[in-house]
Amino acid sequence: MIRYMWAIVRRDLLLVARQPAEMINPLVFFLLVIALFPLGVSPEAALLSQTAAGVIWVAAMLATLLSLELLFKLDHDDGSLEQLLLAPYPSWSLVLAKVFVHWLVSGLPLILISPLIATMLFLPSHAVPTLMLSLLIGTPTLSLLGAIGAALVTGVRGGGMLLTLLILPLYVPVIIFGASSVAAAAQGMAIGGYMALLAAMFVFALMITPWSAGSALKL
Amino acid sequence: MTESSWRMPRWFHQMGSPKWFYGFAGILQPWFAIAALGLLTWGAVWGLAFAPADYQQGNSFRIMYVHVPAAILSQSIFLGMAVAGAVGLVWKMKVAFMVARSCIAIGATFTAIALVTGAIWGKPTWGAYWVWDARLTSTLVLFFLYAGIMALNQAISERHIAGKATAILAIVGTINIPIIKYSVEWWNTLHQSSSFTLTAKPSMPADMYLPLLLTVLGSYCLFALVVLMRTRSQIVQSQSGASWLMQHRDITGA
Amino acid sequence: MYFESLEALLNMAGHGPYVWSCYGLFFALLGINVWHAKRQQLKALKQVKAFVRRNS
Amino acid sequence: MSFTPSFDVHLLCTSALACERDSRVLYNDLNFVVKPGHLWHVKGRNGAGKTTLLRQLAGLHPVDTGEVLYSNNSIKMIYIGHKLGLKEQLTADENLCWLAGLDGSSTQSQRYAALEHVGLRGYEENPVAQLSAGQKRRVALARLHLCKADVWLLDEPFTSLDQQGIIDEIDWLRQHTRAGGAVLMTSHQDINLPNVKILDLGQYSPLLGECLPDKGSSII
Repeated sequence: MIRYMWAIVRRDLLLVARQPAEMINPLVFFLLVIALFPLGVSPEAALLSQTAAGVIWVAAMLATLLSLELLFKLDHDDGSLEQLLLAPYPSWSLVLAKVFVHWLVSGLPLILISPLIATMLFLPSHAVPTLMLSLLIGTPTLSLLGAIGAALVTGVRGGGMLLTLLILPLYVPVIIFGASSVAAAAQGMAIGGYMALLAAMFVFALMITPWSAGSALKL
Repeated sequence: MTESSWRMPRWFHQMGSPKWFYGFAGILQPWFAIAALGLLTWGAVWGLAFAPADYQQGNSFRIMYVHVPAAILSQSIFLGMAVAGAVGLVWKMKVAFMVARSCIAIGATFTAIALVTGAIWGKPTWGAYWVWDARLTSTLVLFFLYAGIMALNQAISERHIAGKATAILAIVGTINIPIIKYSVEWWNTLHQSSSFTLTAKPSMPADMYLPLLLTVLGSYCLFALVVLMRTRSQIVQSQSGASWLMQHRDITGA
Repeated sequence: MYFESLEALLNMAGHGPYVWSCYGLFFALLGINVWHAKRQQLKALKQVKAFVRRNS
Repeated sequence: MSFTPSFDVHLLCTSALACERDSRVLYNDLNFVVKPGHLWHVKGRNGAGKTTLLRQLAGLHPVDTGEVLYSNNSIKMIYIGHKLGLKEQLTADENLCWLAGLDGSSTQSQRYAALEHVGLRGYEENPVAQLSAGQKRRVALARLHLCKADVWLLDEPFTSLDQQGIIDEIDWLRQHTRAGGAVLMTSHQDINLPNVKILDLGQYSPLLGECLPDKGSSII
C-alpha cells in the first residue's frame, strides 16, 4: 500500500513540476488578497497589525479552497481516478496521498511566505513564529476537510462554488483557533492551548476525512 | 459498509421496504397533521394571549414560543438526517436515503426561522437586529451547512448518488456541529459582546413553559408530517411501475 | 387572557410588531413547507396515474 | 502469465445482477460465468447498460442488487474505459510507469517493449498531449502487455484505432484467451474469432414497468 501511495505522490509531484502554475497560482492569489486588504480598508499600521492575524488566516483559507476544486476533478475528467480506484487498496489511502501532495503544493508555500506577509501587515515580529506554527498545523487540517467536499463535488458540474458552500462551515473552528492563536501571541499571551486545540482538530480531520472522502469518491 | 450482515429486528427491515413504508406512513400522516395543527395552534394562542409577560423582557419574550422550537428542531433534524443517512449507508436501504433527503428543506426552514426570529427578538432586547452572539452565530453556520447540502442535492441529478452524498455530508456535518458550537462559544467569550442570552431562564412558571412544550411537540409533529409526505412522494417517483403501487388505492382512486 | 383588550394584545406594550411578525413568519414558512410537500405528493401520484393510463 | 491456465474454474461470475438508473431498470437477473479462455462480447443498444455492466464488474459502480463474485481476491483485472486514464502532460512512458506502479512495478525496458508491441516505438518520450487519438488509445492498450492480468474489461477498445490497429488488437485478444485469460468487451463491431460468446443485454432488460425487488423486502 505504501508503494501505491508513493506512486500517486510521485505522479502528482511530477505533474506539478510539468505545470508549476498549479503551485504558483494559489500563492499569487494569497498575496493578492493580502495586498488588496489595506487598499480596501486602510494602510494604517495600527489597524493592520490588529487585523493581520485574521486577514492572513482567511486569505490562506481562500487560497486553499481555490486549489481544492481540482484535487480530484482533473483525475476524474481524464479517467485516471478510475484507474486509481481500481487498484486493490482502500480508497482512503488514495485520499491521504492526494491530500498530502495538495498540502505540499498549496499549504507549505503559504507557510514559507507568511513571514513576508506578516511584515507587510505590520504583525509584531514576535508573533511570526506562532503564525507559522499555527499555519503548519492548520493548513493540513484545511486540506483534509476540504478533500471531503472536493470528493463530493468531483463528478458535478460547476463544482467550485458548491465546494465553497460545503466546506467553509467546516472551516469555522480552524479559523477561530488559528487566528486567535496569532492574536494572542501578538499580545504576548500563552499559545499552548491554541496549538493543542489546532492539533486536536488536525487529528480529528485525519480521522474523518479518509473515510468520508474515500466513500464519496466511490459514489 | 460493504458487509451488512448485522442482525436487526424484523420491523427494521420492514421499514426499509418502500411498499411497507408507503402504507405505514399513509396511516400515520393524517394523525401527525392533526397533532401538528392542534398543538401548534394551542401553544401559539396560549403563548400569545394567555401566558404572563416576562418581568425583564416584557412581551417580546413571547417570541420564545416560536424561536426555541425552531432552534431545537434545526439541530434535531440535522441529527435525524445523519442517522437516516447512516442507516442507508450501512444497510443499503433506499428508503433511508429518501428520508434523509426529505429532511433537508424542512430543516433549513426551521433554521431560517430560528435565525430570523432570533434577530427580531434581538431588536427589543439588545437594541440591534444582529449581535454576534454565540447561539445566533452557530445557528448561522448550521444554516450554511443546510445550504451546502441543499445545493449539492440540486447539483447531482441522479437520485441514488444524491442520497448517498447527502448521507456522507450530513454525517460529517453532525460530527462537526459540536466542535463548531464549542469553538464559536469560546470565540464569543473571548470577544465578549453581550452577556445577556435570550433564552437562559433559571426558572419559569408553568404558565410560561407549558406553551413552549406544546409548540416544541407540535413542531416535531409537523416535521414528521412533512418528512413522511416527502418520502412518500419520493417512493412513488422511484417505484413508478411497481405492481403494488399500480394497484394501490392512491392510484386506482378506489 | 393576559391582555385586557384586543388592542392591547395586538400592541403588546410596543413589542407587538416584533412578536406578531415572528409568529407570522413561523406559520407562513411552515405552511409553505407543508403545501409544497403536498403538491409534490400530488404531482408524483399524477405522474404514475398518467403512466398507468398509457400502459393499459 | 501470472496464473496457471486451468479451464474448469471460473474467474468471476454474476448472480442475479441488476442495475438501476434514475428509477429505470437497465438489466435485471443477469447471471453469467466468466471462465479462463472466454471472450464475452457484450452487446446492446445505446443506453442498455453495457458500460455500467463493465464498471460493475470492475468494482467502479456500486452493486445494489445481486452480486458479482470473484474466484479469489487475487484475480487481477484491467479496465480500460471511454476515458483512457492518461495524463496529457506526462509522456507515454511516464504514464505507463504510474499506471503499472499502482499495483506492482515495471522497468523502463518492459515499458518500452510494451509500447513497441502496440506500434509506438519512438514515441516513448512524447507527451501524450502530442499524440493522436488513436495513438493515445494505443498507449492505454499497452498496459495489457505491461501488466499481466487475468481479466480484461475493455469498453469500446476499437474506438479511433485504424484498420491495422483493430486487426492487431483482435490478435491480442486471441492470444490472451488462448493463454487462459478472459476478456469482456463492448463493441459495435463484430469480432471474427471462433471463441466469441455474445452477451446481449437486450434480453435482460425488464418488461415495461417492472421494478427491482427492494433490499428491505428481500431480506425477510
